Amino acid sequence: MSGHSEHHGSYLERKGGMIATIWDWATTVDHKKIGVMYLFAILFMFFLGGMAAIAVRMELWEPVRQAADGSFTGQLFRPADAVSMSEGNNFYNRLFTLHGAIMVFMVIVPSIPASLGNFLLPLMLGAKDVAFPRLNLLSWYIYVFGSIFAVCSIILGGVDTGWTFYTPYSTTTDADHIKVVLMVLGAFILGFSSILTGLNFIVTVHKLRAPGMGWFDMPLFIWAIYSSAIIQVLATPVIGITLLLLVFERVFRIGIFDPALGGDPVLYQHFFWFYSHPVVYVMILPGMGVISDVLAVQSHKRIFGYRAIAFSSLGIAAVSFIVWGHHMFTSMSELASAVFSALTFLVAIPTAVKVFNWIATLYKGSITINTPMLYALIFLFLFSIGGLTGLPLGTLSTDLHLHDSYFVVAHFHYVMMGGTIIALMAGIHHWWPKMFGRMYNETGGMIGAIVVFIGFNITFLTQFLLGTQGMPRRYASYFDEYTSLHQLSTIGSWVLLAGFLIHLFVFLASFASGKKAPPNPWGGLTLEWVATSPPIEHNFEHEPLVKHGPYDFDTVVPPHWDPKDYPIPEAQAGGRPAVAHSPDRNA
Amino acid sequence: MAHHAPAASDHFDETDPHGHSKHGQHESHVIVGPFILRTILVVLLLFTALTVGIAQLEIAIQNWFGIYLPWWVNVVGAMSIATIKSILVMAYFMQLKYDNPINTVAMLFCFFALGLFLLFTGLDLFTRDKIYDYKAGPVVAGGTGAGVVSAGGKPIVEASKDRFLVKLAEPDVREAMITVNALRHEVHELGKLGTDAARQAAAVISARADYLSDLKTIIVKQIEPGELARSAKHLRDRAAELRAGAASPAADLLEKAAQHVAGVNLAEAAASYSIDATFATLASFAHGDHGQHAHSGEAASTSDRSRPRAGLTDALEVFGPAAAKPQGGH
Amino acid sequence: MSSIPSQNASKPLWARYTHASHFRTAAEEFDACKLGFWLFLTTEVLLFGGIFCAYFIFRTLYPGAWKEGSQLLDWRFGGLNTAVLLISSYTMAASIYCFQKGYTRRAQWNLIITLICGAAFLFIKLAYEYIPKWSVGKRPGALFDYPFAADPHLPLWWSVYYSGTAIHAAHVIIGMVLIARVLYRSYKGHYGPTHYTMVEITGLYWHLVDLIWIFLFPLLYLIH
Amino acid sequence: MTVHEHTTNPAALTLAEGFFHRMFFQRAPGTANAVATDDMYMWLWWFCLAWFVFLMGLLGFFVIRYRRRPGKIAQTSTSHNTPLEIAWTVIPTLFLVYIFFKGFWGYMDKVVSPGHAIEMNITGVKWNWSLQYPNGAESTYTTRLGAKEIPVFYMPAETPIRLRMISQDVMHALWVPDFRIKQDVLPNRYTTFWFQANAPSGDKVHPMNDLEAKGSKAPFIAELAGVPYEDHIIYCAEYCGDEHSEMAAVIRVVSDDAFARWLDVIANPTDKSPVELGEIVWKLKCASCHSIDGSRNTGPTWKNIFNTNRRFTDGSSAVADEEYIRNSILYPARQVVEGYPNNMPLIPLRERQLEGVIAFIKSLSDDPLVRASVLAPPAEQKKEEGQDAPQ
Repeated sequence: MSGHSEHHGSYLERKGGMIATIWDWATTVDHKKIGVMYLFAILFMFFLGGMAAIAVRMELWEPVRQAADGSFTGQLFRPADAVSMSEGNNFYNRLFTLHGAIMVFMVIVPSIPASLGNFLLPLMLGAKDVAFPRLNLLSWYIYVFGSIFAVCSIILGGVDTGWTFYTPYSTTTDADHIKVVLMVLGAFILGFSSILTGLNFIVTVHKLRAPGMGWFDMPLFIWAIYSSAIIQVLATPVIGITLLLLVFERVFRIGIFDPALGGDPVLYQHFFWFYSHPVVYVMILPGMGVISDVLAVQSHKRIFGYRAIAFSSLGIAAVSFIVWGHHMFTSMSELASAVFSALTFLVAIPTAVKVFNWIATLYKGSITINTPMLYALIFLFLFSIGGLTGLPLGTLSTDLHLHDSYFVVAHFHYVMMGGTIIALMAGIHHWWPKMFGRMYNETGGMIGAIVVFIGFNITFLTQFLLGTQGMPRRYASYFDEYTSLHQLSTIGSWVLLAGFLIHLFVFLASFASGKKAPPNPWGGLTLEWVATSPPIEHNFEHEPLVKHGPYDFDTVVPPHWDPKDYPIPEAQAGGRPAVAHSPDRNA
Repeated sequence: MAHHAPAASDHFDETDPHGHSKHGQHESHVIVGPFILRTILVVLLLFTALTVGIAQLEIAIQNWFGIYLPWWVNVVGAMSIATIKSILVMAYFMQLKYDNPINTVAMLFCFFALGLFLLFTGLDLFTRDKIYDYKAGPVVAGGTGAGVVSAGGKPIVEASKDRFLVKLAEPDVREAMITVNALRHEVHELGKLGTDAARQAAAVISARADYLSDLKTIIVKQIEPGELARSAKHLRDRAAELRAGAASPAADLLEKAAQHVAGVNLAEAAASYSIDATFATLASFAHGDHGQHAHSGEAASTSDRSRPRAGLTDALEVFGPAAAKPQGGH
Repeated sequence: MSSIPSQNASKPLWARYTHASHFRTAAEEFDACKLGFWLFLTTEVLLFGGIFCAYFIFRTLYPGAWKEGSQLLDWRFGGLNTAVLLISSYTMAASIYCFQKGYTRRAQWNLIITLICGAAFLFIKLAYEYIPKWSVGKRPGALFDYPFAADPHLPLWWSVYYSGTAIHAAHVIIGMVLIARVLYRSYKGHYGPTHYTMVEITGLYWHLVDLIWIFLFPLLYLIH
Repeated sequence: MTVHEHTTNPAALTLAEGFFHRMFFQRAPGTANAVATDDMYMWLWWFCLAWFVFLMGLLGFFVIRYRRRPGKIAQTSTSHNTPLEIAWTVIPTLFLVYIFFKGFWGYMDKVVSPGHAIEMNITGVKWNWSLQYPNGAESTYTTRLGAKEIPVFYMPAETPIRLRMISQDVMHALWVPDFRIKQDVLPNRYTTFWFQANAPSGDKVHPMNDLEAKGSKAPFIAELAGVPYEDHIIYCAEYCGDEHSEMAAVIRVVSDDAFARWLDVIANPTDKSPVELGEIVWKLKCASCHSIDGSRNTGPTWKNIFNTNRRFTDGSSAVADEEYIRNSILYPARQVVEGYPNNMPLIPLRERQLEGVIAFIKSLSDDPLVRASVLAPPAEQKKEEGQDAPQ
């Protein structure tokens, strides 16, 4: 191993002119650049999906019903030539499908692992790159390719199947095949991106940990990414075959899922949820990892119950494979429903353990309130609601009422958005200085976070009530009695949008005129804070040597910090290494 | 046994400058020798023969002794042999035995996940009848056919039978079948002559008969309008060739065959070769009348192992042996 | 990798190979590649898991159709294909052995035989199974048009048969492309006793194709 | 069957319970099982609320108490505490076991009907529900939802009813929010849905029909006049396409003996002309896709199509005569009219209903001769507005 790198510039340094720079980024195998490209692609897709969500909420502003004279009012996005109710509804149906498919396949599944994970995993492990850098670039291009498929389907008019593509509706709707097939193939291709990323991460964690880093010296973010990568590898191929069979079904009508040909539509649901339930944990586990790291660093406190959190990540990953049936309590056999309900409750245990540990971590800490920490606290608040409202959904007798209602919609938005997206926001702010070498405006960030928090709760708390009161999901029109709650929810969606626009502005301002970031602005102990901000091309000048745990705040002074400014507790300091190993400082 | 990396090192000593300094590279490499590989191949082939043998044996004892083994004997037997074979492939061909154990762990996790998938999916689908038995079975066996254009609202198997019966009733299909039967008769006559020319002529007619009687010609594509004329011309040409070679009896028969194909004397041919019986048999098979008693109610039951295909083959033999050829693929 | 010492220029490519710079040693790289590929193989197994699951469910629900369906297949072609794939698996493994020992020529011949076996498998599948069956109407789902079916669920059997074997055949084709690539690169001198990672990876893929067939064969042809 | 004996007297609820119950459910539960479900839900609500307040209180307290202050540093504390961690793993587990069993028992009550339940058949089709009573009669009553007529299913109170459900095309789900239960309706096999509705508690009384006011003979309506009733809405809860949100129906609970009397009458409907019958069939089964006023919908309009030339997607064409209409209903996928999707479900109609539909389509023709062929008989046979259920 030669051990030298040609130059020591930051990875963001431009290589020649515009064309050369674009070519450099397009062909890069640097995990940091790939991570950043993912981040921007995902944020763009988040914007698209978010716009669809805003449109969905606008559409639901009024309880559109066709009036007795055949005309109908209030349907905002009705095509100009639509003459019937069903054409107007069809537009709404394509809209929510668009929102769901984009948000699930193109935003939330890749969000944290592909962007933050790609950027941070080798840095945190003290490695130069992921195990297979070219494969990493390939998965990025597969992601782009799959997204293009899906976007093509949208341009051609969109699909109205819902993101779940339930048969036989998805195989019989929409007389020309191409749109559904394109969307399904897009999801199929995106699955490969997910598989390859997960596989890359597992191998990296196994093979490329820095010397001295045992399994229990890894940051909890790595544990979470590792657990979710296992799910990605084991569950995604099943959606692959499911979607492939769906395409066969659609094109050749092979009939495995089609009751008209002797197949079984509920079998499709099993196939689909065998992937799509575990993937919920692909979405949330990395978010939990981000929160573990942010909470510990921002409260300068050793995390409580490191091993419990690490093992609960693995536990959630394991249990996630045997609870998919709770999406089908209304279509399964009674015995299977009972078994799946019991297993579903199992998943609550490791999740609860994590929440308890996080709260215990704050105890006796020194808690900095800044944007990432605020987002972490918001995560705890929203995720707790999301988790607790899972109880009535997992309970069989109440689920029969709440299933496929707005209660479910609210529940999974609290988990997926209140969990994953909020954690992504926490992570972006936490590692923003590391990624781009610039600080952002803290006040602006905090205001944005608070607006998002308020908007989110207005939007989705109302939907719990809509659900229990009997409002089914995926309805283009509804009874008057739900109008006020729907309108409140729509107003909330605007507040939510405003919050994200504030963040957009803060980020742009940071690029334009942000202060230069120090290597370790928050005082973290993990290895990414050893590197410069932004890191150099091969991450570290010298291969780091790990001598302490990731959260030993009470015995170790964080790298790049002056020990004078950071006294460590007397009781623990005696005889222990007082300075983190930081090769570039020691060298 | 196959761990002879150090021995291998002196082979490439001169080509690898790091041969001694970087032994670490070869520690994880394992060389599995040809003897082991060949042994495994032979064992695998033997197991393949064994699994086929067991399946055939089971059918044989059913046919000869009327002994019906429970269904799981067949399944468990075949699957355990397949499992053993796959373990051998993974352990030796894929070198899992010598590899980093983490690879084995990955594979075990995968099989575990697959097991969960099958188990819990089955848990639902096989227990639908636990409370109300009518929840278990399909409403229309074979599917409702709703929305399937070709089925017109019928189960797809029923629709296919309907189409076949309609097709059987079509005049040109009927004509082709009569022709084929007549041709078979000519082949039989030619066989009696015993000359080389007759054998040659018989081969020509047989080939045409095979072509025309091919089930796919009847079932799948309509007989093209020019097809019979082309066949007749072909036969006439061959007859002319034979006549030039002065083999008139065979040439006469060829000429007669050509007439059959061209549609002359078809009514006579139909009468003499009991073609209506053939139609009746085929139609009854398409209707499933013959299948009925073989599958009466409980096709699933282990006590019912008679093979529906045997009866069908009988029916097609009336029609012509070539007709049975394409189906079953042998 | 970028800077090859000039004194090595006379040596074959495989002897000049150095591992990628983010790995510490070539052994680590080899190990990582293998682990990565085994993980990929798990995804392949689970991909076929969907087909196996459909088989398992429908066989249990409609045993009559499965029995009839398996009788419509000829075990002789299935068995022949099994043997062909097993032999190709052996030649693939033997080729790795030859590369390890430096018998490049023999290794290349083994790869060629493997390719031929793959092609033979596809030929038998296509010429003796797919085409004759398809043309008499033994087709999946709505395309089904075989009038002599006894069990109403027979089209489902053909759906499982065609989707399973077609996806498997697609894997055979991908495997053949990989082998051809390895063969081409071996003529360029890329593989030898100290570096044959790609051969081994390709071999693993090919064995997986074999592995899947080892299960598909009894499931489709023998179990009745 | 173990239906929990609950008292549903709202006065027995505390103020807070009443407030939250109303906030969550708005409408009172319509069956004893629904009462049990509400109890379960409210129990979970208090349980979750307690946990949430406890956790967030702790969180807020820690954030404020241990916020960063100049000169202050984090205090040392243990990295873990095994007894504590075991405790907070085991205690929630015990709660979860309890919740599971409570939910499971409630579920079994909701899905297993008593043996003596009356069985009725429900059919879901894009985008309509239809019901067949045990005596073979079909409910022909509708009510208005916007411009759409949705069916009204009369049901006896305090009698266990088991609905045997099947779909004609894609998956639907039957949800009666007032009964707090839903069940998927599948195309390939039967599912069940059972309930035992409470007696009508409100002061809503079945009105006299306006037909009766006109002095028309409508004995089947008269059977229900003045009878108290309670309406429960049926939704489709499994996404099924364009008019998913319009796929509703009403369960109208009336007293046991009023239902029995009414059922006897509708099993032997008085003679209707084919046109009238056709219009009923249209309202119940066809109106969601086919208009009768010439406007375009999911399917072609019926206005003035009789004896016109129809072009199909395969390029062929045919004249829309009796035979064509008949075949289009019996084999919907065979000939698909150009410009329309091939998604018409197979709607099982009896021979008389088929004739009715054909007659009704003829009556919509502009050609006076065609109209006359079905509307020829004297004036009392002419089309009437009498099929609407009273509002």
